[in-house]
Amino acid sequence: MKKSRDVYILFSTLILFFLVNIFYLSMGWLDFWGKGLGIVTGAAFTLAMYSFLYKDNPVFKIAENLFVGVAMGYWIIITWFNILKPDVFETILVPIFKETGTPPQFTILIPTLLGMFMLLRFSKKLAWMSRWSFAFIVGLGSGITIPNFIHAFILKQLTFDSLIAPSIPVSINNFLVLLGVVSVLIYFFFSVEHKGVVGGISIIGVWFLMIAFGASFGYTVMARMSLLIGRIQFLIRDWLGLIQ
Amino acid sequence: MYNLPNILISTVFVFFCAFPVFAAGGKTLIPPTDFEAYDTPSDNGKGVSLRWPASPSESIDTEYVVFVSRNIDAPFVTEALRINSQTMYEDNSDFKYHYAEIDPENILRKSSAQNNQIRKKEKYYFKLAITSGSSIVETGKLASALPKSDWFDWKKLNNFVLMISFVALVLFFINHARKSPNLFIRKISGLDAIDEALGRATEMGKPALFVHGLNGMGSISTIAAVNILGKIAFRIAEYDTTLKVANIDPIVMSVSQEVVKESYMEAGRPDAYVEDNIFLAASEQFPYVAAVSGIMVREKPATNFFMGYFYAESLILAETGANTGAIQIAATDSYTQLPFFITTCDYTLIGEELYAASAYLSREPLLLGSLRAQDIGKGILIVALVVGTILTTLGVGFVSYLFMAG
Amino acid sequence: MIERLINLDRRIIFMFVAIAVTVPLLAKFNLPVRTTRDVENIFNKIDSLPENSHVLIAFDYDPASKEELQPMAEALLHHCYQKDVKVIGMTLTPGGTGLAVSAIENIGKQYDKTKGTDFVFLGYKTGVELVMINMGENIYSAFPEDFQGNPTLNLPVLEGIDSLKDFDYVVDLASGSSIEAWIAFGKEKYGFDLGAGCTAVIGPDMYPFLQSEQLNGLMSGLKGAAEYETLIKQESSAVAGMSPQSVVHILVVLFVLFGNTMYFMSKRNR
Amino acid sequence: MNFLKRTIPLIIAFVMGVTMALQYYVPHEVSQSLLKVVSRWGITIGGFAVFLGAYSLFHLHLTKIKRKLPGWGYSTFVFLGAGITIVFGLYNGGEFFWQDKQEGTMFEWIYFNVQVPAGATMFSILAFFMASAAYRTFRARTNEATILLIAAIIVMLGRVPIGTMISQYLPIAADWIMSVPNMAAKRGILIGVSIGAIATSLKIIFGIERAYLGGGD
Repeated sequence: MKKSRDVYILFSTLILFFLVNIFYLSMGWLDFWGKGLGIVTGAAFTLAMYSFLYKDNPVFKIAENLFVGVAMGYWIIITWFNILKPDVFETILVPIFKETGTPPQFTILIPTLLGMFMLLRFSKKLAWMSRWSFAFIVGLGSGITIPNFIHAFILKQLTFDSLIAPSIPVSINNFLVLLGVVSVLIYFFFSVEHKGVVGGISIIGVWFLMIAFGASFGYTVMARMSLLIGRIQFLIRDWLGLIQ
Repeated sequence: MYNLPNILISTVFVFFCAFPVFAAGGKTLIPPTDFEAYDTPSDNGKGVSLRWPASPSESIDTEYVVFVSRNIDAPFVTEALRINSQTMYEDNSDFKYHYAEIDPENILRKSSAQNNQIRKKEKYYFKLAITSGSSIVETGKLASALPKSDWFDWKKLNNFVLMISFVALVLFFINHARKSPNLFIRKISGLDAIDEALGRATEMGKPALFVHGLNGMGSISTIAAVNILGKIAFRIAEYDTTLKVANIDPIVMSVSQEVVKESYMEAGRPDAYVEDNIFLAASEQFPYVAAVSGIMVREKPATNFFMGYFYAESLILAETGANTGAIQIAATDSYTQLPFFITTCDYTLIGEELYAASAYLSREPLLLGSLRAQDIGKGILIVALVVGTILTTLGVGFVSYLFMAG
Repeated sequence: MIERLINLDRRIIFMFVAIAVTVPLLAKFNLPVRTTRDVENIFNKIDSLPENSHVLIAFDYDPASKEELQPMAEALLHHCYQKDVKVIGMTLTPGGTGLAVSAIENIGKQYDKTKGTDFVFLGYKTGVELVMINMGENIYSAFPEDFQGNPTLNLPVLEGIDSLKDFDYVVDLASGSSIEAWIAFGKEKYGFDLGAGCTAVIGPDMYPFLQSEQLNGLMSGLKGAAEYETLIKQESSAVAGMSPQSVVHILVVLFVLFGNTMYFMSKRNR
Repeated sequence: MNFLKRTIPLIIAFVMGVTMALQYYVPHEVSQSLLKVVSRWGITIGGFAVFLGAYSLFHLHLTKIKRKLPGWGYSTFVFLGAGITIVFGLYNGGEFFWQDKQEGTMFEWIYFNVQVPAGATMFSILAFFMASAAYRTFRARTNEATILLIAAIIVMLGRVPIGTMISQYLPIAADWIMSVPNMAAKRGILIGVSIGAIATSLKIIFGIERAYLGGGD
C-alpha cells in the first residue's frame, strides 16, 4: 500500500518535471541548443539529489552513482592532461620519437616507475613492490612534516603577549587566551589524573572547548544553509527564471 | 669591453659625482655616513645583506638607491634596490639602521637579459645613494661582498633542538613502554559508559551497533576505533548480546571481522560469532547514511557507538540514533563533527581522547609510549607559555627569544 | 501533545526550511552587510597593490563547496582585474579545475583581459605540500605547462616570477585543509603574504593563524563573500543570499529554543 | 625475499624521512636542488594515485554487480558515468588526448551540468537535516552542551545581517567569541594535533608505525 503511494509520487514528480521543462522550452524561456539543455540537466540532478529528503529512492541512487562515476572520470582525465601528459609523456616519451628541442629527461623515469609500482598493490604476487613507492612518498611526507610543523604550528603559535597591555580589555583578553590554550592542552594531557588543580584547569579547558565547538556549530549551520541558498538560487534564477 | 652607452652613462655619473651635494627644493640631501655589504648568513649562497645607518634627510619623497656591479672599475648602472627612505629599517634597531637582503646575480642577469643557468662565484660591488626628485647624492664608501652557501641555518637552531629532543622522547618512551607496559594513563570518562550501555542492551535484548566512520585502515582514527571495537566485542560476548558493525570500506570490514572473531574466542564464545553481523552497508557516503539509518529505525539498537573519523554523515546518523532512543557513545578526532556528537550523544570522547582510549584499553606499548612522549612535549610547551608570558609581562623577553621562529 | 510536537515528521521541518530560504529570495530584499576586519584586510591588501603586481589564487575546492567559494572567487577576481593586477590561478583539487578556469576567463573577458598576458590558469597538480615546495623552489618546475598545455616559461603574465616568494599576494580558497598546508609549506617556508577564503565549516579553525598573523585576512563562507562584494561595491549572489541566510538562522535558533523548551517540559512532566 | 618486501621499504622510508627532515636546516644550494628534484618526483608519483582510486571504486562496484548484491543495478551507473566522461575526455573535442586540452568540449559540458550541480547539491541536503536536528535532537543535556548551544546561538545570530537589527551588541559578542575563547581553544587543539602528527611522522621514519605498508608479510 505504502509502496504504491511512493511509486505514484515518484512518477507524478517526474511527469511534472518534464511538463515544466517542455513548457519552458516551447515558450523559448530556455534555449534548448544553447545553455538550456545544460540547465535542465543541472536542475534534474539537483532535484534528484533533493529527492533523498523524502526518502532514499531509485532516482537519487541513479543520480548519485552517475555523479560518482562522472567525478572519477573527470579526475582521471584531468590527471592525464595536468600531470601525466606534461610531466611524463611529454618529458620522456615524446622527445625520444620526435625532435622537440629538449632532450628526454630520463631522471623522470624513477618517479614514473615508482608510480607504476604503486599500482601493483592490487596484484597478489607483486604487491610488495608497491611498498617501495609508498615508503618513498610516506617517508618524504613525514620528513618534511616534522620541521615545518614545529616551525609553523608550534613555534609560531606560541605567542607571549604581555598580561599588562595598554588597555584593560586587551589585558583581560590576553589572559583569557593564555588560560584557554594552557587549559585545553592540559585537558588533552593523559599522564596525570584529572584531580585537584589539574582537574580544575581541565574543567576550564572543557568550557573553552565547548565555546569553540559552539562557534564551529554555528558556522557549520551557516555553511550548510549557504549551500542550500546557492542551489535554490540556481533553481529559481537559472532554471525557472523567477528572479534575475 | 665597455660599449658606448655604458660609457655615456658612466660619464653622466661622473658628472653627478662631481657635485656631491645637490639642492633639492631648497633641501640638502645628506648621504648615510656608512655602508656595508656582507654575505647573508645562513642562506643558499645567493643573498647579500646590505646595511647602512639612517640619514637625517629621510622623508616621504626621498629614496635610497643601491647600484650593483661585478667589477669595481665598471660603472654602477644597475639598480639593485630602490626603496622609500622611511622603510626597511633593521629589526630592533630603533629606526637607526636600514637592512636589506638582495640576490645580486639575479638582478644583474635580468638587467642584461642573460639567461644562462650557471652561477659564477664572484664578488659584487655596491654603491649607495640617496635621491629626491632629480637630485642624487652618493655615499663615498663602496661596499663589496662574496655570497656563499651555508651548511646550517643558525636561525633554526631552536627548531632543530626541539626536533632532536622530541625524537629522543618518542623513542625512549616507546622502548620504555615495551619493557614495562604499565604506564599510567588517566581514566577516560566516556569509557565507563560503555559497560553501562552494553548492560542496558542486554537487559532490553536489543543489539548494539558500531559505526566506524568513513576512513580506511590507513587512518589512525580507524586503527584506534578498531582497537576499541575489539574490547567492546569482548564485553558483548560475555554479556551475550548481538553486535552489529556497519562498514563502508571492505578492508576495514575484513579487519573488523578478524578483530571481533578474536575477541569472541578470547571470551570463550566462538559459537556466538556471526560473520554476517559485520557487513558492508554501502560504498558511498549518502547511501551509507541511508542504510545505517534504516538499520537504526528498523532494529532500534539499544546502544550506538560512533568511533573513528566522521564527515558530514555524522549529523544524520547521530540524529536518527537519538530519535530511536538509543544510548549513544561517540569518539572522534574530526573536530568539525564534534559539536554535533556533543549535542546528540550521551557521551563523547573528544579528539585525542580517542587515541588515549585505544591505548588505555589495548595497553599497546607503541600507543602508550608515544602518548607519554606527546604529553611531555605538551608539558614543555605549557611551562614555556606560562613562564614566557610572566617574564614578558615583567619585561624580560628571554623565553620568547628562545622560542622565536627563525 | 508535547510528545507529538517533538516527534513531528522530519519532512514538515524540511518544508519550513525550504520556505525560509525561497521566500526571501523571491521577495528580493537585500540586508545591509556589515564588513569585518578580516575581510577588509584582504580587500586593502589587493587595493594597495600597484598595477601589474602578481596575485596567485589557489582554487582548492571542488563543486561540493561551489556555492560558498565560487562567489568569493568571483568577487576577488573582479577586484584584481579592476586594479589591473595580474592573476595566476592554480588548484590542488582535480574537481576544482573547471570552476576555476571558468571564473578566471569569464570575468577576465568582462575587463578585456587577455589570456597569457593578464591572467593564466596553471591547472591541477597533486601532492599538496610537495606542489607548494616545488613552486617555492621554481614555479616552472611545478607547472611546465598551463591548463591548456601552453608552456609557462616566457609567458608574459609570469614575467618576473621565479618562485612563490615573488608573488605580491597569495590567496587560498579552500574547502579542506589546504590553508594549513599553505601556511606551513608555503608562507612560512618561502615568505609571502597569504590571505585565505574558506568554507564556513573550517572558518573557526583559522582564527589562531589570524592572531599569529600567519594569515593576513580571512573570508569565511557566503558571509565572507558577501562582505567582499560589498567592499568592491558589486553586490551579487552572495549579498542576495544574506537575507535568506538571516531568516533561516532565526528559524534554526527558534527550533533549538523550542525543541529544548519541549524537552525540559516533558522531562518535568515525567 | 623478505629483504625486498620488508627491509627495503623501511630503509627507503627511513632514508627519505631523515634526509628531508635534515634538509630543512641546510640552506646550501645542494640541499635546495635536492628538495626541488624530490618534490617534483613526489608530484609525478602522486599522479598515478588516481588509478588506485579508480581501481578501488570500479573493483567495488564490479564485485557488487558480479555477486548480484542488493542494489547492484545502480552500480552500473557508476560505469556509465565514468565511461562517458572518459570517452569524451580522451576524444578531447576531436583533437584526441595526446594533443593539448581543448575548451568547450562535451567533456566540460558533462562536468558543468552533471558533476557541478550534483556535487554542489549533495551537502546542501544537510541544511535540512541540520534544521530537523535543531528541532528534535540538539538538547542541552549537560552543562557542556548548554554552553555549546548558547555560544552557537550567539554566533549564528551575530554573523548574519539580521543580528545587528536584533541587538547591536550581538555581532560584537560573536566577534569576541570567535577571536578570544574560540581562538584559544583552537590553538590548544592545533598544538596538540601538530605534536601528534609529528610523533606519527617520527614513528613512520623509524619503522615503528607500518600501517602504510599494508597487511601481509
